[in-house]
Amino acid sequence: MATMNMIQAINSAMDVMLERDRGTVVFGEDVGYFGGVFRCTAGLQKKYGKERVFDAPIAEGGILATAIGMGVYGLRPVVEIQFADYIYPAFDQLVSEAARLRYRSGGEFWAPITVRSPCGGGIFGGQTHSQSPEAVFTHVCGLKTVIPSNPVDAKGLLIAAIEDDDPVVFFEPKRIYNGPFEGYHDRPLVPWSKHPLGEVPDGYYRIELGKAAIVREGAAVTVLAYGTMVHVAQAGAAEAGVDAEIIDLRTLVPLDIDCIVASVKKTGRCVIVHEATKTSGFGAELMAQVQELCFAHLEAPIVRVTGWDTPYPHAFEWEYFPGPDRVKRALLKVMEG
Amino acid sequence: MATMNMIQAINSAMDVMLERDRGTVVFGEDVGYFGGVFRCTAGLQKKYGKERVFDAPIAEGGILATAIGMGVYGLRPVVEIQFADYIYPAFDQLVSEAARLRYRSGGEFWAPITVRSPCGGGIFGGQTHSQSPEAVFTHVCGLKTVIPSNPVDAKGLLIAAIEDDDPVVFFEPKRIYNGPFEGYHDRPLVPWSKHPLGEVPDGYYRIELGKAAIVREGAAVTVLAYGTMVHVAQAGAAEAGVDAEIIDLRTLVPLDIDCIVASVKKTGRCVIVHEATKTSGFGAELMAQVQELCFAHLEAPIVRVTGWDTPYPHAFEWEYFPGPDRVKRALLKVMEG
Amino acid sequence: MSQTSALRLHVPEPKARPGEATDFSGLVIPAAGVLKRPPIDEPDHSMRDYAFGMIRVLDEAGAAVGEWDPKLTPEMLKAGLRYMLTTRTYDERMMRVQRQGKTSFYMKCTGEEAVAVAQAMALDRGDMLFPSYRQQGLLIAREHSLVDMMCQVYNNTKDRLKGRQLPVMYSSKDSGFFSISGNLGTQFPQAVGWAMASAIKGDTRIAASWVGDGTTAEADFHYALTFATVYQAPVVLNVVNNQWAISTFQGFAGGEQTTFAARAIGYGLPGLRVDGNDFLAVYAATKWAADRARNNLGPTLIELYTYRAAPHSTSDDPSAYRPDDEFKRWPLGDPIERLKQHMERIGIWSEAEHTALLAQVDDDVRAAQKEAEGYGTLGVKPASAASMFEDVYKDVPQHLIRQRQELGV
Amino acid sequence: MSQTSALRLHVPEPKARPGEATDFSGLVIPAAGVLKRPPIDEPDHSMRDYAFGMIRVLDEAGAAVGEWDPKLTPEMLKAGLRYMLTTRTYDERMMRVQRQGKTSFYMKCTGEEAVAVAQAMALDRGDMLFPSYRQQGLLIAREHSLVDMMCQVYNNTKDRLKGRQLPVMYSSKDSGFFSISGNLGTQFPQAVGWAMASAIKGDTRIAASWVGDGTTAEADFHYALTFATVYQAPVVLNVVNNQWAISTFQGFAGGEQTTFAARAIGYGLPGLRVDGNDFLAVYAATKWAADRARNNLGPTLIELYTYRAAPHSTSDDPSAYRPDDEFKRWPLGDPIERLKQHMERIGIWSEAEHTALLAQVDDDVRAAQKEAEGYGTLGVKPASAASMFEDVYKDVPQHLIRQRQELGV
Ligand SMILES: Cc1ncc(C[n+]2csc(CCOP(=O)(O)OP(=O)(O)O)c2C)c(N)n1
Ligand SMILES: Cc1ncc(C[n+]2csc(CCOP(=O)(O)OP(=O)(O)O)c2C)c(N)n1
Ligand SMILES: [Mg+2]
Ligand SMILES: [Mg+2]
Repeated sequence: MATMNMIQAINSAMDVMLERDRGTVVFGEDVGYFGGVFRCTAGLQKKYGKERVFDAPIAEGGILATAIGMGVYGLRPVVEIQFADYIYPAFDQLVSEAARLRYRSGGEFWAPITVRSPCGGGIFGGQTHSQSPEAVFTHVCGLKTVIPSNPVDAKGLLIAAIEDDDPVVFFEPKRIYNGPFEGYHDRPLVPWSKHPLGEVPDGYYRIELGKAAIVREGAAVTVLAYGTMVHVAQAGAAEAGVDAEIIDLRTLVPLDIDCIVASVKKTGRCVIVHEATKTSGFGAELMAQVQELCFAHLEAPIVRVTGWDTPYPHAFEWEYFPGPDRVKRALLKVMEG
Repeated sequence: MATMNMIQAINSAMDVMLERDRGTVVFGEDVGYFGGVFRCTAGLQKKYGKERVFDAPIAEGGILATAIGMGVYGLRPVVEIQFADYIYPAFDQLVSEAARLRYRSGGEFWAPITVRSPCGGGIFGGQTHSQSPEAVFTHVCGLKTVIPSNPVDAKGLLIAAIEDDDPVVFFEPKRIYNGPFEGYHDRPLVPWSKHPLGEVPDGYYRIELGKAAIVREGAAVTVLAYGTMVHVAQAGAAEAGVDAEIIDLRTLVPLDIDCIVASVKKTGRCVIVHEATKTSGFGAELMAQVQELCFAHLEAPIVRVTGWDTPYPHAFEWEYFPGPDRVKRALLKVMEG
Repeated sequence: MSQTSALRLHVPEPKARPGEATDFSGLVIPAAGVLKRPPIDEPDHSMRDYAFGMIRVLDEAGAAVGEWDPKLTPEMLKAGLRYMLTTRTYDERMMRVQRQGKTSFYMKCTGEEAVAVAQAMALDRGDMLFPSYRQQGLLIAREHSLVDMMCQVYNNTKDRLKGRQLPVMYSSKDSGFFSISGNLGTQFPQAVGWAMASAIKGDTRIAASWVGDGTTAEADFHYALTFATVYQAPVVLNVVNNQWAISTFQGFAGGEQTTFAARAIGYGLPGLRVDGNDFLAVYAATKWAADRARNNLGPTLIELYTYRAAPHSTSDDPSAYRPDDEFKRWPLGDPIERLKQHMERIGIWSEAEHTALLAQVDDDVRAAQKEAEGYGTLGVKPASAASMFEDVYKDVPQHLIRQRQELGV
Repeated sequence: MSQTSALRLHVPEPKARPGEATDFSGLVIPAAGVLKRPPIDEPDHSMRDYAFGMIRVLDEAGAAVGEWDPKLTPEMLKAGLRYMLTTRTYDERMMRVQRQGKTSFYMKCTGEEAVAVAQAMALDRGDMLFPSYRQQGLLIAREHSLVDMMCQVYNNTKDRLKGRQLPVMYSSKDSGFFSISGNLGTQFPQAVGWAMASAIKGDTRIAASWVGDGTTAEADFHYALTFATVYQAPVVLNVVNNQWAISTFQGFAGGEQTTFAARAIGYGLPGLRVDGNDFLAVYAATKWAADRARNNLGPTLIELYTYRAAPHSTSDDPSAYRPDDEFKRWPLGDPIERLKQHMERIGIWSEAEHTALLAQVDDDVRAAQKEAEGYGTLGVKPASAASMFEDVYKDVPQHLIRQRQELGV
């Protein structure tokens, strides 16, 4: 057991898998010698050699394509897309190829790749270093989408993703790399070393994909969140003084719908929180499924708290970010309704 | 007034705009000399010259990028992506560039481009000539997304799209190019010439983006559909013998939410139909908005009828296609609930 | 020097349109045998001329001339001829069954048979092939079962792809033939990744991939060449320049200004331009590139200069955009005729043997068809509709189980 | 030839890592003045050598030699020097204000000033520029207001981009400077489209665009070259090879195997490799390419060979991946020093004048900073938060009005 922040936990997951499985390879822009712009791969090239951990040309589509080829060969490539905002050049290879290969080949070929990418705002990254594009991947059958909210999960989920025989998109909310961020940008950041979920086992362990975690039990209202918003939701619930049951989805596809349904049937109310833009965000799908499966139990309309349907403006970062105050207001509204 | 199928109506819209506005240019793969694999641009090169209507390299990303540059210059490019399945290589230019240019330049630069692309299945196209990717575009702020369901709308909406100063993605359900398809693949196709909406004005007219059309008034349940599914919904409602109010959305973003809300408040029930895969499809957003705005009026859970969360398999096309029988069953279920 | 006139857009134009007679006189076809065959470790920068010349072995009289003559055994020549004939016969038959409504779609490679057949023969059986949809000859030269290929075309009960793919989108792990994508070009950089993996593992197998002239404009072409050169991947990258991409001639991919083999120069790779209708030249160039890759000397780009004699697909009518007889007047002729002429000239083949072979190939294809149709044609489903929900993921997730139940299968 | 050993992956390695001394002896730097200056209508195929040589005008002693000497007037040389010095001074000051917390981010172009400044001067004022984030010199050479640039960096009340963009992502329609994207390379084919539009309209204006060495690996680079060659677009496409892309050296973009100018050959374009720290060579090559484009003779690719002396950005620490003193040992020197040396040599400049200019430039930048800071630094918002919902679309749609109301602004 060691104290790790999310960067270290993610690094440790790759370290463990590079050690356990000769087929694991890690590559991407600046991930080799330098160890990644967020340092997630620091030290790995030195430890495992530059044939297994290496830098790549600045071509996200080429990174994905070659990863697919390596996956077909039998390796387990773990690639980094430097920012989620830059995953779009790789979209075709992900959607048309990685996601469809097993299906179209009748099960003969597949690409067990893991695509890691830092997502989300709150670091003054402006409109091209702050995006949360997870929803579009959840629309693509054949892909799995994972977003951890803390170091323990990050490591266990990343190991499970690397071992998974399907392509997994693994988004890392960069705002919580160093500590759980509750949305109070004017307060000092508490590091993960001061948080119980910063206690991370050293060796191998997995957290199964497709399983949500109830981070706070409650009876009054169900809050669905993932990534940074898990922490913001907790702060918002505290501010509202509402006995919220807060669910960290962890995996968006496949979704742990049973956990969600059980909770909403218990509470009768639901708030969904994400940082991504609202229209056709993953909140829409969550809302749809909840109303499909819990209609008779709902006592108030479900409410979404999301990023606005605009790019993420540099100077208005905190007006854009869906912080605890907005969560609080949503909770109070749902409790009234 | 002339009788036109959708191909002719779309052709006519471009013809009208090429005539009216010297800035209109049309290009894409096979659209020049040959007139497009679906013949939507037939005759236009001959009429307007190959500097304004021309073939393009097979590079969807390059087509979009050059169209943006032309738009910045002051032209109004109308580009064709041969199949919606092949729009992904252009995704980055659409999402990161076309959609954000006006915003990031403080309103100084913009790209008034129209991206036409045939979408949807039902023509034995297999998994790479049948996709309906509209949902991912609706998640991208800065883009408008349009899907017509008949020749009159197709022409009027396309003219409005070309004249629009924002980038518009214009999907053409190829299954209804020649006639309204109600989903009975074993019955002969009725051509547009036998349908009132096949009567199309010859010259210039526009149908405003963002306005839905009520194609059938009804009191029992609201059906939200677009493209091919407008016809399938009508057939399904007839089969169910339910007094459905059927709304053809026509534009997904911006959405005519007022029209939807008024209808659902009246009927108290709602079925959403689309051909795209279910999870995070546009049906999720529709369902979310309806439950947000009509919660107290809903008498039964909203039901989605959609494509399955699988690729579109060639031999199982009709098991995949959400046909009138599935709509019927959804309607009956909603009426019960 | 200042502005002299208004700018104008250049829009490429092919040599001829329907009703016109293509003038091929401007086409420079270098004589056979003139290019030297460099050692496989020749540095790319001393090979730039190969991108602009043309490797040709068979001369007009059918003689094999020059250093690139691969000196194949009679057995290999006969096998090559047989595979090419089988490919052409197979194509004709499948085109016909599509016209009969027994399947929805088909694509021929007529006139381009030497490309896939000679290349398959020049590669090792363990090498991995990442083809486009027009290299059915690879499967045939690897003696993949015709019946199995047909079952895919028919989407019938024995279709190993479970009816999911459009006809001709074959896939066979056994035959080292990667699943064909409907999306152009995506396989090109995947092949590079596969080759990189082989190198990472210290294996000996190499990869090969094919795109058309039109497809070179896609991003994936650039990714493939970039990653191939950066990591010196053991891969043979082929551009089949058959002059057309549906209705657009190769000028719309840049072919008006230079050759496709020249692209290699920009990445520091050898680029070989090869007479794609010359079986011996195709074999020799491919073998050279494969040996180079196999010896850790890096990737090669090969442009195979040929002509798409067939329509693009059964959905296409070329008479709308090019002269009908252009193929017949194509200066590089027919690859089958040219190999036959050569074999006759060196005395290992006769008209009688050819007639017999044709008959035998025809029988083989007919027999295969008969067997395949015994397993059904399009509409006779390959599996239950439940299979539609399989293989999206390795294990069927809960939401797909629910959807399957909703469909009631 | 058969397999001799196991395959292995080649992974590029720069000449030196931290703590080592870079050995530049392998770097071939051709002498200044040796290349001829071809007429602007020279066909690309007779210009292939320009992709492998290097256009250089200034020799080691500061003399302008050879046919490429653009013979600029003393006024132009002085203006060039002033713009370069302004750029460097501006960069240093903005870097410092970032360190002071007055903004979030900054990127310098130190060591590369000749590229943007000479190129802006060689182009016409009406030509449209599609830059990357490291061509601030274009704006400065077009005499765009320093205050306006700084207001963008500060995201203050006068920021014309309304606080939406990361610092340095300038945009100015007035200065013919296209909005910088955070996404690498996207502007390259957009510039080609703009140039095509100019040709479609029969206008006289051309476009120019810039990408870094690392960015050449992106799809957009390939799209740009393909569309440029196919339509012979009037555009000047520039690769600023400053040897580094954040922590990866240019070998990871293919620079180990050949030059970036060589890419042009594969598309049938002239590719000019230019000493990017030689103001006169950069000017001359750009003028040649611009004249060519303006006369309907098509596009040109220029590789500007230089060195990124600065860290990638304020978020970067290069000492973690390259020797700290590499820039000082860079064989092509400092573009400012080299132009100064030349001007002194031809007798139009003196140390005293230089000192005075430096002081004046420093005053200008300080004055601009003072004024700009008067409009606020990061945190002093450029507009009300309501502006966040504007310009997503031309007109604010209903759903954004509702969201604005929800935010309560
Ligand atoms: C990404 C993508 N864009 C467009 C298409 C449609 N399409 C199918 S084949 C084809 C032409 C390809 O031409 P070429 O690469 O020369 O290959 P050939 O057909 O000549 O063998 C096009 C445009 C596609 N399948 N995929
Ligand atoms: C599409 C995309 N991928 C990755 C990045 C992250 N990134 C920003 S700058 C940079 C390096 C670019 O290097 P180069 O093109 O050589 O330009 P230079 O910084 O040297 O001027 C990278 C990888 C990005 N901005 N956009
Ligand atoms: Mg072709
Ligand atoms: Mg660089």
